[in-house]
Amino acid sequence: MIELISKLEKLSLELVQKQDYLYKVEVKKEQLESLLLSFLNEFGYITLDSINCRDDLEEGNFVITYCLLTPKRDHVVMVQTSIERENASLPSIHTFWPQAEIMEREMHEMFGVDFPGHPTLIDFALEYWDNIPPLRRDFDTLQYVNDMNPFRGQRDDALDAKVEMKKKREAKKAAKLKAEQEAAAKAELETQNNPSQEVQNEE
Amino acid sequence: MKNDLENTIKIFHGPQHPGITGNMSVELDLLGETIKRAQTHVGYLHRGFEKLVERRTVVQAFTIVCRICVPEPDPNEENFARAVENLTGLEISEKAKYIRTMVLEMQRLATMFLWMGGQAGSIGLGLIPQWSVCDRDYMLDLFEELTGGRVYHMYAFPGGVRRDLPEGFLSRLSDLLDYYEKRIIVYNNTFFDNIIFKKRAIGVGIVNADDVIKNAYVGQVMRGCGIKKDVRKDMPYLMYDKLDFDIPVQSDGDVYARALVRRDEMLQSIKILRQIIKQMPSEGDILQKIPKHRKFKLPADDTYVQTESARGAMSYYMAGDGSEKIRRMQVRGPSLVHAYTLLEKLLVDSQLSDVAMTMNSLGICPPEIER
Amino acid sequence: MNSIFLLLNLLPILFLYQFGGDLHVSLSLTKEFTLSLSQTPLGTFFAYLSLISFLLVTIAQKSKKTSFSYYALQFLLSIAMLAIVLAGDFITFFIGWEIMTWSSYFLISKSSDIDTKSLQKYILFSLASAFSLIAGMVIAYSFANSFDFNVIQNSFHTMPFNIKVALIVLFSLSFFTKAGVIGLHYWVVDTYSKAPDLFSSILSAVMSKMGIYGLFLVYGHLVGYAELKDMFGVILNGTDFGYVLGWIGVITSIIATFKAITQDEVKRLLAYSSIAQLGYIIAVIGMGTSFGVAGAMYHTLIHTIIKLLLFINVAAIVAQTGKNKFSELGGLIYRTPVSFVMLLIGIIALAGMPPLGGFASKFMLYNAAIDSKFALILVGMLFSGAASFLYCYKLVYGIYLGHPTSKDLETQKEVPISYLIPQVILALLLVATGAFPGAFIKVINPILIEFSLNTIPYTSMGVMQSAVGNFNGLFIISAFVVIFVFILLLIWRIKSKAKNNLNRFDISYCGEVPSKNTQLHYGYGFGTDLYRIKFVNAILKRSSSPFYEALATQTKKTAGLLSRMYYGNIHNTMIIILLFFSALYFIGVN
Amino acid sequence: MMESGFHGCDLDDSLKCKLEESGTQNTHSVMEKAAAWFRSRSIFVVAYGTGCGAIEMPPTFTSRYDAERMGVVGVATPRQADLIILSGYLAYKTLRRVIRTYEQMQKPKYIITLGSCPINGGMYWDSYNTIKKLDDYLPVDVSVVGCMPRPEAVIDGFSLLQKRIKNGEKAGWEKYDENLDFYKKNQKRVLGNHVDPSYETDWYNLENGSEV
Amino acid sequence: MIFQIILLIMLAYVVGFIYMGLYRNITARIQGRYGPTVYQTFYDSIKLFSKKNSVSYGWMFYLGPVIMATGAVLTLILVPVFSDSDFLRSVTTQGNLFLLLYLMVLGPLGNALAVGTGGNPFGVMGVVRGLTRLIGLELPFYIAVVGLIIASNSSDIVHIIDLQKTTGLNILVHPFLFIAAMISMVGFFGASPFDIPGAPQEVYSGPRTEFSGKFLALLMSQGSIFAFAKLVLIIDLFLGGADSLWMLVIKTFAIFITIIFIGIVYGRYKVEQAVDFLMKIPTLIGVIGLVRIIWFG
Repeated sequence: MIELISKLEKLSLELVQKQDYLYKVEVKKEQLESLLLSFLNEFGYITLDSINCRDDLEEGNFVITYCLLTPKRDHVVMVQTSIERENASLPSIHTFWPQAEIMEREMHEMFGVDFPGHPTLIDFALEYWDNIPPLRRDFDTLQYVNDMNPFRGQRDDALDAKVEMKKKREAKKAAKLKAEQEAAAKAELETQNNPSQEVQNEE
Repeated sequence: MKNDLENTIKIFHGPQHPGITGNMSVELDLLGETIKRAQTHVGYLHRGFEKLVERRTVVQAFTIVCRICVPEPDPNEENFARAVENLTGLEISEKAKYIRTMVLEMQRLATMFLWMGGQAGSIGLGLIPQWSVCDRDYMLDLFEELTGGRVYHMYAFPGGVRRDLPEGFLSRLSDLLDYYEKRIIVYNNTFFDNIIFKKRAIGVGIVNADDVIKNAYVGQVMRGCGIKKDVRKDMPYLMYDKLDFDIPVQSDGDVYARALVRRDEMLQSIKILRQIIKQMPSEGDILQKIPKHRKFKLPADDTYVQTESARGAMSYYMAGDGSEKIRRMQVRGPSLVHAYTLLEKLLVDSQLSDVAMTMNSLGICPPEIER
Repeated sequence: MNSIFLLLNLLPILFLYQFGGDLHVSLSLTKEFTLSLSQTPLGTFFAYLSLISFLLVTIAQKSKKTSFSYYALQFLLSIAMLAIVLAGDFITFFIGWEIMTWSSYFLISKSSDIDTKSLQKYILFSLASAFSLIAGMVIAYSFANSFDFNVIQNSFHTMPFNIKVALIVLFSLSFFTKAGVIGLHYWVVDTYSKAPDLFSSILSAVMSKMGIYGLFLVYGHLVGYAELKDMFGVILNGTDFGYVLGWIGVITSIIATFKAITQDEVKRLLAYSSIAQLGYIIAVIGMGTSFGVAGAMYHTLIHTIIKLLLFINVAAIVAQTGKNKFSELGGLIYRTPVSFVMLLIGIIALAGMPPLGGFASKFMLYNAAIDSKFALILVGMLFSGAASFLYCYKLVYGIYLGHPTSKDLETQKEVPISYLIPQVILALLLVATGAFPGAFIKVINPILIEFSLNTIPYTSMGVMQSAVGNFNGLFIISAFVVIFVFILLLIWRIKSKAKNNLNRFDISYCGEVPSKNTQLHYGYGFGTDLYRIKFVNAILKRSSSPFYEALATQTKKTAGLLSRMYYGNIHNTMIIILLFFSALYFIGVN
Repeated sequence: MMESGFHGCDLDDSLKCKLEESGTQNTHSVMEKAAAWFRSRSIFVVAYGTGCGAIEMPPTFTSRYDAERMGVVGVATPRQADLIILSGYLAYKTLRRVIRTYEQMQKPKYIITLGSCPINGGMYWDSYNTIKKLDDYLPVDVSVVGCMPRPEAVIDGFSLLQKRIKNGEKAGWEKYDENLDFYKKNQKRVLGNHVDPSYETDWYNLENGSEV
Repeated sequence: MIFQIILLIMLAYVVGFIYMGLYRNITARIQGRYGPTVYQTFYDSIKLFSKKNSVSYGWMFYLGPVIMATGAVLTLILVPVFSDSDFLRSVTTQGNLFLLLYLMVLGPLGNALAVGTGGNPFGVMGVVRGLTRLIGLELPFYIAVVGLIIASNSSDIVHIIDLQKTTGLNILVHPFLFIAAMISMVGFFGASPFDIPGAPQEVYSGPRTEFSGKFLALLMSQGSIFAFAKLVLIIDLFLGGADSLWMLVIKTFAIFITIIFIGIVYGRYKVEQAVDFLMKIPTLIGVIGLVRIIWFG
């Protein structure tokens, strides 16, 4: 691990330990491909476990995370980069890791990230999708759903949940109040009766 | 003059097909019954979990993450809970850890029984599914007792588990394990040693050990090739570093090797469960002190957690943004690479009869591919 | 033109019908050479068989544009065959044989897709066959001092044993080549598949039968089955000779059957099937029992009918669509329904299914094997029959069933009527032989007497009698029809409404929907699975072509001077060869 | 257990009325009654696990709960089947295949849905890729609620369906035939113009033609 | 005679369906569940007959199942059911064992035409699998039948039955042939490990993929009739036939239950493995029996 830190320092990159088995290094987009290649060829991180994408709408960029493993598989290194949201594009790494093909295909579909040189940027999970990519955060799923799928109408004897909850709460409150009152009354009664009891006891 | 490849016929293996695992399809180009090209199609189960999770708080999301993979929900719950714990810095008690480990191992056993049914059913051995699905049901009964749900448990809550163990649960679990040990001998005779299963499975779907490491194949695919790796040993979580168990491996890398690995893993799971029953602390909080109204605030940070599911390592990437909502949660199940990179490669030049068997032995679960 | 040659083809039939019976004509050229025709029951049977086949093929040729020379050659061929089967001596026989070879050679060369290699193959094997025949003739002459069949027959038993064997082997080789026994079948497939489509039917149905006629002539007539038995001894209930021949036939049949299944070209499949069916005949022809001869005769008849029917059918489809591969055809059933039904009848008979005539002949063959107790040979024959279901189904599926593989197949029309007429006649013949299997026994019995064998008991037209059980063809076919109609009516009456005009793409396809471009026709892949079966793979992997190609290269290498002939003009080569052997012949004679 | 009584359609009032009328008996003759009895005793289920509910299908059909004793048995292809179990939410991609499968089944045919999702969207009510009300697109005979419904509940659903078949109540496929326009309109609304195949039914072509 | 034939068909129909029901029931019991009633297959077939629709791809598709049923019924009436009575003797003597061998394949081939007309690639794959399997399946059966024919010097089944009264049952006299024939029979009944053509996990339903409603019902009915005919054929050939209804039921059931027990514990071979197996072990056993008959018999 120390080796890796020193190697990364030469590239003026910092390796941060996040958890026991989790390390993270942030890198600029331009450096990404060469860094991934050196992870693969020099540092021995030959397994690409996953490519994750996060949409930071507020900052206006996508955060892409490549999770890499050594053959020992005893820790994960996340290589993180951020790219512009507009016309997002990344170099395709499917030639180095065949499994990246499907991960990139998914990212293309879900976020609209383009991968020049990728052979099969076809449909992954969706079919005939013509809206903005669904996992972008500016895609409003509620709006879309309401447009496509109306809610089921109520039954005639259906009750409004809010009103019922309110009623229930009030009833509860009333019951509580009543119980309190009763308790108070009882207490009063008891206090009234107590003397007699005491009296009786005394007797 | 047309050549062999141009004269193939095209058929779909799924989604409406008895030989498919779940709701997915494989598009096959066949010459005779020899597959010349295979292409996986998913998306029949796509619900957009990652979008749904973004619109929910941690507690709301907790109820739906288990639905990401239907046959084995618990690794998902575990991953989710651990990711939230990592982000918020929650520490859970030892008893909760033991219970979670126990639930994970119980789930592993249940999934293995279901897999055994599927694997035997894929070669037309109708007896085994009838038995093994029934045997799995006894485990589901215990789950029901423990969590209230047969299939979806919603049990491993961030910060611990949702409920304490019922009285006498561990002894009932112990009884069931006795029963399972007896049953596994029966399955060994009828299924794993079945001459026809051997004939069909040996030498089919051979995975190259060199590809395994680079292409991130996990689980029994990896261990069937003789690579002794397991998240439970390599990056131990919960109580696994305190438990004594082996990682079973086989060297052939074919369907039969993977089946044997699974059988041995079942025995290992029973071994682990027995240790847990012995070591389970009687005292301890099952749920750590968590924020009021369970309003978890996730910091603007990200994390990556891995759990060994019954089919291989399952990873979650989770990021918060300082609010109650989850900024991003990405699921990377073992099936994604298996169903695409591996399956499309394995099926080429194999026969139509091998498709169902190969898919079953890879442990492909479509809902976790597309979420 | 067609009608002229139709009449011309009718003439020999009428002639035979009018003057036939006991025809004996001889024309003495010199003291030694006499050309003679002498009619035997065997010859009469083959004469009618070939002449009627020619007539039917000529009918089918009406709608196909055919040149005068083609017709003339075909007529010449028919006359040559007539000469062969009516020949009373080897000279006439050989002349007929040569005319047959050459006229068929020129007919094959008229095909558009013939290549020189196939032509060379054909003529070389034909010539080899002829040389072997000549050698046999010469040896026989040197002992009998005559070419006359009867003289040779009478003097045969006086010959030394090794000469007898040599004669039998030489003649057998010659006729095996014509019939296409495995190992000598190298020319058959290419020639059958590349010859003009209608002429393939003649090649398969009639010309290969000349080989069978030759075998009958030698085994039954010249040598005699009794002599064969004396010469080679007895195994089980049959002769050693028959046992060897039986295995040759069965192996031929099994290998050719499996080869047929894996073919993509329709006519190649039929060619292999032809070899396989002739294998059956050869398997029983040497048994020397009445059932052996009867089975061989019966199968000769049925195979001629079937192969004429199938080849004419295929020729019509090829002419109509211009396609001749299973991977390019398909889905024609509702476009050409009559052709489909005809082919269906053909393959039912080819598979040997009751209630058509195919079963009757198969039954005879099996009886022959049972009669001689050749159990394993019988099992082999049955096994080959079971495997032949696959190519029968491939034939009908690849052309008529399944999905059309291209757009123009969807708009095809029914084939011209002139193709259908002979097919209908032949199909009716198949039905008739199925219903009245016993009728043919009457034709066979005179031949059996000619071979001095026991006759087969004849009870009635409908019943096929044999030593180990009999079957009533008339009963079977009528029971079949009655039950069929009964069940059909029952189903018809059930009110479950059948949607008849369902779209061809409306199939259960796992929830997906096939598009017009989705390839769904299984024609090409059909039978490729057989390669994975070890036993079948061992058969299919082997081929005789490497042997013959190696032989050819060796010949080219060693015979430096002679090899030039193979490269040069084929006709010159042939003339040289012919001259060379005629010279040899005259040397031999003198 | 919940019978399908909802037909809340926001689209066409005239169609809505027709839908609500259905549900009456329509067997009269003895033969039909006998046929209905046999139909109820033998139900072939097409093998199609459309959603998570499929995980409870193996227990239902295997030895612990054994649906075969009621005559319910699985078959491979829609042609042979009487019943399709839609086990859970339906993604649009699946809905296309389910409609296709349903149309390939032979009448009489029935639909059982499992779980809450086909009724109102369930947990995935705000998912962009699943439908909410299945009965807008296909006629549902019996809905079994729960997430997942237990095998006992599924078997209860079978027995309810058997009862309804035996009584000769008007089944979903008859509604589908009568209100084809309604269903096709809804299908077209969510699936767009990509409803395969064009040769099976002419609605799409007709409407496309009129739109252009 | 017509009356007798109809009686026989009805008997075969009922017994066949009850056997098929028993097959499912016994299988279920072994699998540890209650299973359907014995009449379940009967219910299924009536239900399918009463379907309101059934698809058809044209007349050949319509005729295919009819040809198949015809083949089954024709097989049935040509197999002597009772050994001593005159029941249908006059009919069964019209055929012989060779005819039956071919008639048994006639039906499936007729149906294959219908499958091809439907054009479903799964169906055609199923047919090709079936025909390929047939190559292997027929071989041991042929050997057994040929052995019996040669041993009893007749291809007449009635004669073979009668002969067993003097020489003893063929199962004892020719045990090798019986084993070979029995292994084939497992395949003819579509039991594992030879249930390759209709393997649902592989070819979707095989030849039956497109059949629905009354066509499927007809196929099921003929299947049960055919199953009965095959059972009767086996007991005729090897168990000396049956002289009463009870003997018929007992003997056929004995064969039937053997087939069930073999089928239930095995998975499914691939087609090439099945043919390889059938060409090795059962064929070898059969050849031993055959050689025994020819050379030492």
